[in-house]
Amino acid sequence: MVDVVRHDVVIVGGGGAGLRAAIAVVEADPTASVALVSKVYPMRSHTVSAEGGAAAVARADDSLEMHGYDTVKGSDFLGDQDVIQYFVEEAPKELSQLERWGCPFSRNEDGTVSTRAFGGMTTKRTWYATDKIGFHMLHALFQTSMKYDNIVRLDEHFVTKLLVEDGQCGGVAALDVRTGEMKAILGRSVILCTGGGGKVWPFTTNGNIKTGDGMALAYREGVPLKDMEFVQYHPTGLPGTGILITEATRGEGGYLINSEGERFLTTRDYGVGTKAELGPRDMISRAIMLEVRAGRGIKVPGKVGEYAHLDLRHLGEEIIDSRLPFVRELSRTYANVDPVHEPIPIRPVLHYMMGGVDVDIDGKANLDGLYAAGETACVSLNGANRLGSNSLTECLVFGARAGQHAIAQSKDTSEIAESKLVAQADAEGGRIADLRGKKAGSETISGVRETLNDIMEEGTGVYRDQTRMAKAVTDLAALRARYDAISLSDTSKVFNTEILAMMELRNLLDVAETVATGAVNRKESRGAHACEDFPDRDDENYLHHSLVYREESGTRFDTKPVTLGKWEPVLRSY
Amino acid sequence: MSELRPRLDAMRPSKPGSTRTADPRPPDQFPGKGNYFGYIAFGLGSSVMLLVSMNLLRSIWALMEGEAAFRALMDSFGHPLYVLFHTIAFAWLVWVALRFFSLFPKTQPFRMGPFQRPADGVLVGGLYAIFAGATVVVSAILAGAIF
Amino acid sequence: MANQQTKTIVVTRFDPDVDEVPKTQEYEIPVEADWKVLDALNYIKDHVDPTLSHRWSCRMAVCGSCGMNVNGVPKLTCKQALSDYGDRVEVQPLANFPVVRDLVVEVDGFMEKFKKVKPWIIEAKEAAVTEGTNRQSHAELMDFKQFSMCINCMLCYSACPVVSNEPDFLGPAAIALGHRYNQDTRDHGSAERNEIFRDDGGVFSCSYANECAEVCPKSVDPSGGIQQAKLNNVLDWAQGFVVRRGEN
Amino acid sequence: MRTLMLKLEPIIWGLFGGGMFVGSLLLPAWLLVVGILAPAGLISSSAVSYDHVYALASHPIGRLAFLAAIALPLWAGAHQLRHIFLDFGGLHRDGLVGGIVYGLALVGSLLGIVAVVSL
Ligand SMILES: Cc1cc2nc3c(=O)[nH]c(=O)nc-3n(C[C@H](O)[C@H](O)[C@H](O)COP(=O)(O)OP(=O)(O)OC[C@H]3O[C@@H](n4cnc5c(N)ncnc54)[C@H](O)[C@@H]3O)c2cc1C
Ligand code: SF4
Ligand code: F3S
Ligand code: FES
Repeated sequence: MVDVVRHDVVIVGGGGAGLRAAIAVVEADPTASVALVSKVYPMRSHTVSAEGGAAAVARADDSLEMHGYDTVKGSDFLGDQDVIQYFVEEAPKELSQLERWGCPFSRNEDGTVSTRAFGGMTTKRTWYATDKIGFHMLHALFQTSMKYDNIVRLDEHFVTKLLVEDGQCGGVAALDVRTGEMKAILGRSVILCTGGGGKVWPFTTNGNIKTGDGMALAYREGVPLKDMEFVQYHPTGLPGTGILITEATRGEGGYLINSEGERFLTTRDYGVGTKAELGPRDMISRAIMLEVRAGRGIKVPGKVGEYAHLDLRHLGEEIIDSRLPFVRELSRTYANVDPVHEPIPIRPVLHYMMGGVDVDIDGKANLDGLYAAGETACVSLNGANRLGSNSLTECLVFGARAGQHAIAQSKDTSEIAESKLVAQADAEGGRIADLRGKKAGSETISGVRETLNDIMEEGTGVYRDQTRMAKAVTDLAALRARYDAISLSDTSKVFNTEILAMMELRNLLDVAETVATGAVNRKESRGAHACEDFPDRDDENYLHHSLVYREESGTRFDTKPVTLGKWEPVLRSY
Repeated sequence: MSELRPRLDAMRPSKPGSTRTADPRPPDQFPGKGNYFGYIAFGLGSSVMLLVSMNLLRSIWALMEGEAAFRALMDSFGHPLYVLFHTIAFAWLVWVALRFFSLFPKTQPFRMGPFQRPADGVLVGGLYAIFAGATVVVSAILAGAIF
Repeated sequence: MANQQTKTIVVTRFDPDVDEVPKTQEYEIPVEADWKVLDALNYIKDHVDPTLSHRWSCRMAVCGSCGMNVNGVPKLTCKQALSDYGDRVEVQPLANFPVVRDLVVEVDGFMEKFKKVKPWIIEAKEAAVTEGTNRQSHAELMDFKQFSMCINCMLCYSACPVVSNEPDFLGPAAIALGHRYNQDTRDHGSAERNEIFRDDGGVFSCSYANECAEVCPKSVDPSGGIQQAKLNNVLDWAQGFVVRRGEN
Repeated sequence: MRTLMLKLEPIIWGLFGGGMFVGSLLLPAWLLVVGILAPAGLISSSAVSYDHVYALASHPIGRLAFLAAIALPLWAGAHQLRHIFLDFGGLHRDGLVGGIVYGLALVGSLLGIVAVVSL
């Protein structure tokens, strides 16, 4: 029989969203007990890698209205305006709270928090801590969470299944990585904060743990995923590794140049207008791809392909060291380039998933007892394209709100038959035990993963077209058969990472399927979804969210209206 | 160097972990390799300091007992073994001093009152200068050149 | 490939279900010029031996998962270039930690020490969020910024000779973290923390071996922080003679 | 013993720090003149004569300097010795080792005081 633990709220994920939610629960109800389940120690979560900053109105020359409109416009009018309104109002409070919890923000002369310019934002509203905001935010939250004894951490526990009975989610089944045993972690409500799934693609800024687990968990229980076709390519990743060079480099005044040494965003029309390097990410990524296509990419022999240059030399050593020290460290270590003296090679790499578990403004999913927040959720703040530095704030704002609502709701749910939930976890434990060292066919995990990456790079890249997207859908279906033919070799129970990789790969396949399905069903170009055969936005037919459901027979596609408000859709140009 | 093995409970959680673990190894290069060597030599250097101070105490004690005792002690310092010891001790202590100075700046707060901590190089340079100055002046005084 | 090179990676293996004590296993693999040590491990895991267990995630030297001893020295394997070594490279789990499996070490002991220093802002009085942010000058920020850069990779614990011999020693990263909060103008908990610092296994257990600073991949300089904390404790203690603690 | 040592750590560490400073600034000169140059006959023999050294040591500043040069390095040495013992696995006898080395430093310091006072 599996071990059973009981808490009021179960939070899956110890990144920015998960930690914020956990603190929100115990602050709303100091007697509540929270299980914080994470497949890695919370400070290893990928929030740690965020560099640039977090957005909230702070300056006198800024307003909530402006932040709101920038976000709406950035989303290509696919963001829900009620959500955006709430977001911009809460953002300054949440970041102030973070400051009070000790986050070492960079400061102005007068001791107030300093802000910097970011892509698609009309004024300086991105709060930063040199170029390591995610690291400082995560550590500040994690350390603050230690203050509360009723936040019970279950570190290195891998959630493999949501426990759902009678249409209500009552906990999760999690594999204790250390012992290889399954646990039933029961709670009146569950909040998924498992981050994005960048590992679906080959070149990504995302770390190894970003495998879209929460999305897949919800999807497999019949909860729809929303707007999955919208994935953000960050214009400036290092070729090869995909390691991110933050947008703050451009916020501080860096240039993008092509092989002819030309600042192409100012000399050619890519729709970013006078914003130049500070245009939104989708447009700049496309501009770089077009430069490369036009033969103005910088070529090197070997696997890296063509790229553009990010030039920071004119900023000088002092600015680089005081504002962008991590960028210098990363460029030196991973690209052998010192940005003080040489331009940094960069290419668009996959960065962020705008889509995710379909939730309402309270973070509630379409299944009783289930909530989601952070990158794994789609509360429709980001629409078709996220503005850089909005997502960390999103983790705080909606992490807190999901936490508050989850604990409030957990008081008036009906009791679910515990034995049924435990039985499910037990069955799940059996399934995993059978998987250990299972011999099936001649496939390997890495082989299937590489094919998956290739399919998605080809079908859902910066530029897409109907044929390639449709091919991705069929290829993915075929790949499932290969997944079933994977043979495993590790028979140990203790810290069996092969089993984890196997389950993560399944999640990646599920997520990929929803991305490709969403993509073929959107015959227009909007935000990050750039269809070459439908180059224009089509508000008449496609001003709606996409939903993808998993059903017995396969995937089912559906749509949902966008919540508009005071801003009517207009042509998006800068 | 009898007990090189570390205590086997290094970094053990208060409750034993849920699965059996292998015992921790001591730091792989301790004590002879890499920077550890300098650390150990520095530590032993202080013991040299301790011996030298005890000799200094003997000298003052002899001074207190009178001229004959003092002379006898000074004469014994002329023994080749003593000279060897004093030469080694001198070299060792100079090295200890230099290492001590280079490790000193970062032990100080970044700000002292309204002042910013000087750059490490400046502090270390200053300490070297004081060291050289003190050694020269004290030697000169002892040798009767000044006082 | 023309300039394809091979190296032998000697990896510590330990499976508690089978092995009494850790053993080593050698893998001869093709390597590329720009590889980090972690790339070699991942190559082994993906293409040679999927039973190898090691932790990693960000591969950009910021999550702190991938610390191991490489040729005897604690390193972040995702940051350490493989080309810095010869044809044989030995990868072991971090020293001074119990080994869970292969290259995976026990982290919970560290987490306990980490929590002991109360690594959160202790406010004199709780202020409402509506009061906005605190003010803090750049100079005040710099008083602790360096010590807030720790990624909890535990390399310093693997290097410190005191950690091996004093099980209660809080250790470099935890003390540097406590000192970080003591130095933060927003915090008012230094009296509480200094009491912990003066206790058994606190700051005075450190003998300034300085190896923690040598191996730290993020230039946190825990050893400097610890000595500063000692100094603060001496002052705090001396003050305690004059004014018995309580006010402040 | 160990509990007492823990209580006194701040003072001991202060003495240790002072000892490192005094030891590095004063002892090398003493070694150089008295231990090397004088026996080698490189300086005039009157320099380390009873009268000269007595004159130096009995001057108020001299008394203080000699006391510092005797007592503080003793504490520095004692402290480091104790830590070396700890580094090689001596936690279980830390109280004993500490008692001996610090006891030594204490006795030495007291004798030093007696010496400089009664000069
Ligand atoms: C390189 C990079 C730079 C970025 N820079 C910025 C920026 O400057 N500004 C900005 O606003 N945004 C930025 N972002 C985006 C932002 O960092 C992320 O969207 C955000 O951190 C996501 O946080 P999260 O809490 O949702 O997820 P994560 O931080 O990814 O946390 C996920 C958590 O879920 C856990 N988990 C996952 N699966 C499971 C499972 N199956 N079982 C148990 N636990 C599980 C993980 O262990 C982890 O704790 C950046 C992103 C990247 C990759
Ligand atoms: S102080 Fe440095 S070595 Fe130690 S855990 Fe922190 S980052 Fe790692
Ligand atoms: S290595 Fe250890 S002894 Fe102190 S200076 Fe660092 S903690
Ligand atoms: S993998 Fe994150 S620090 Fe190395």
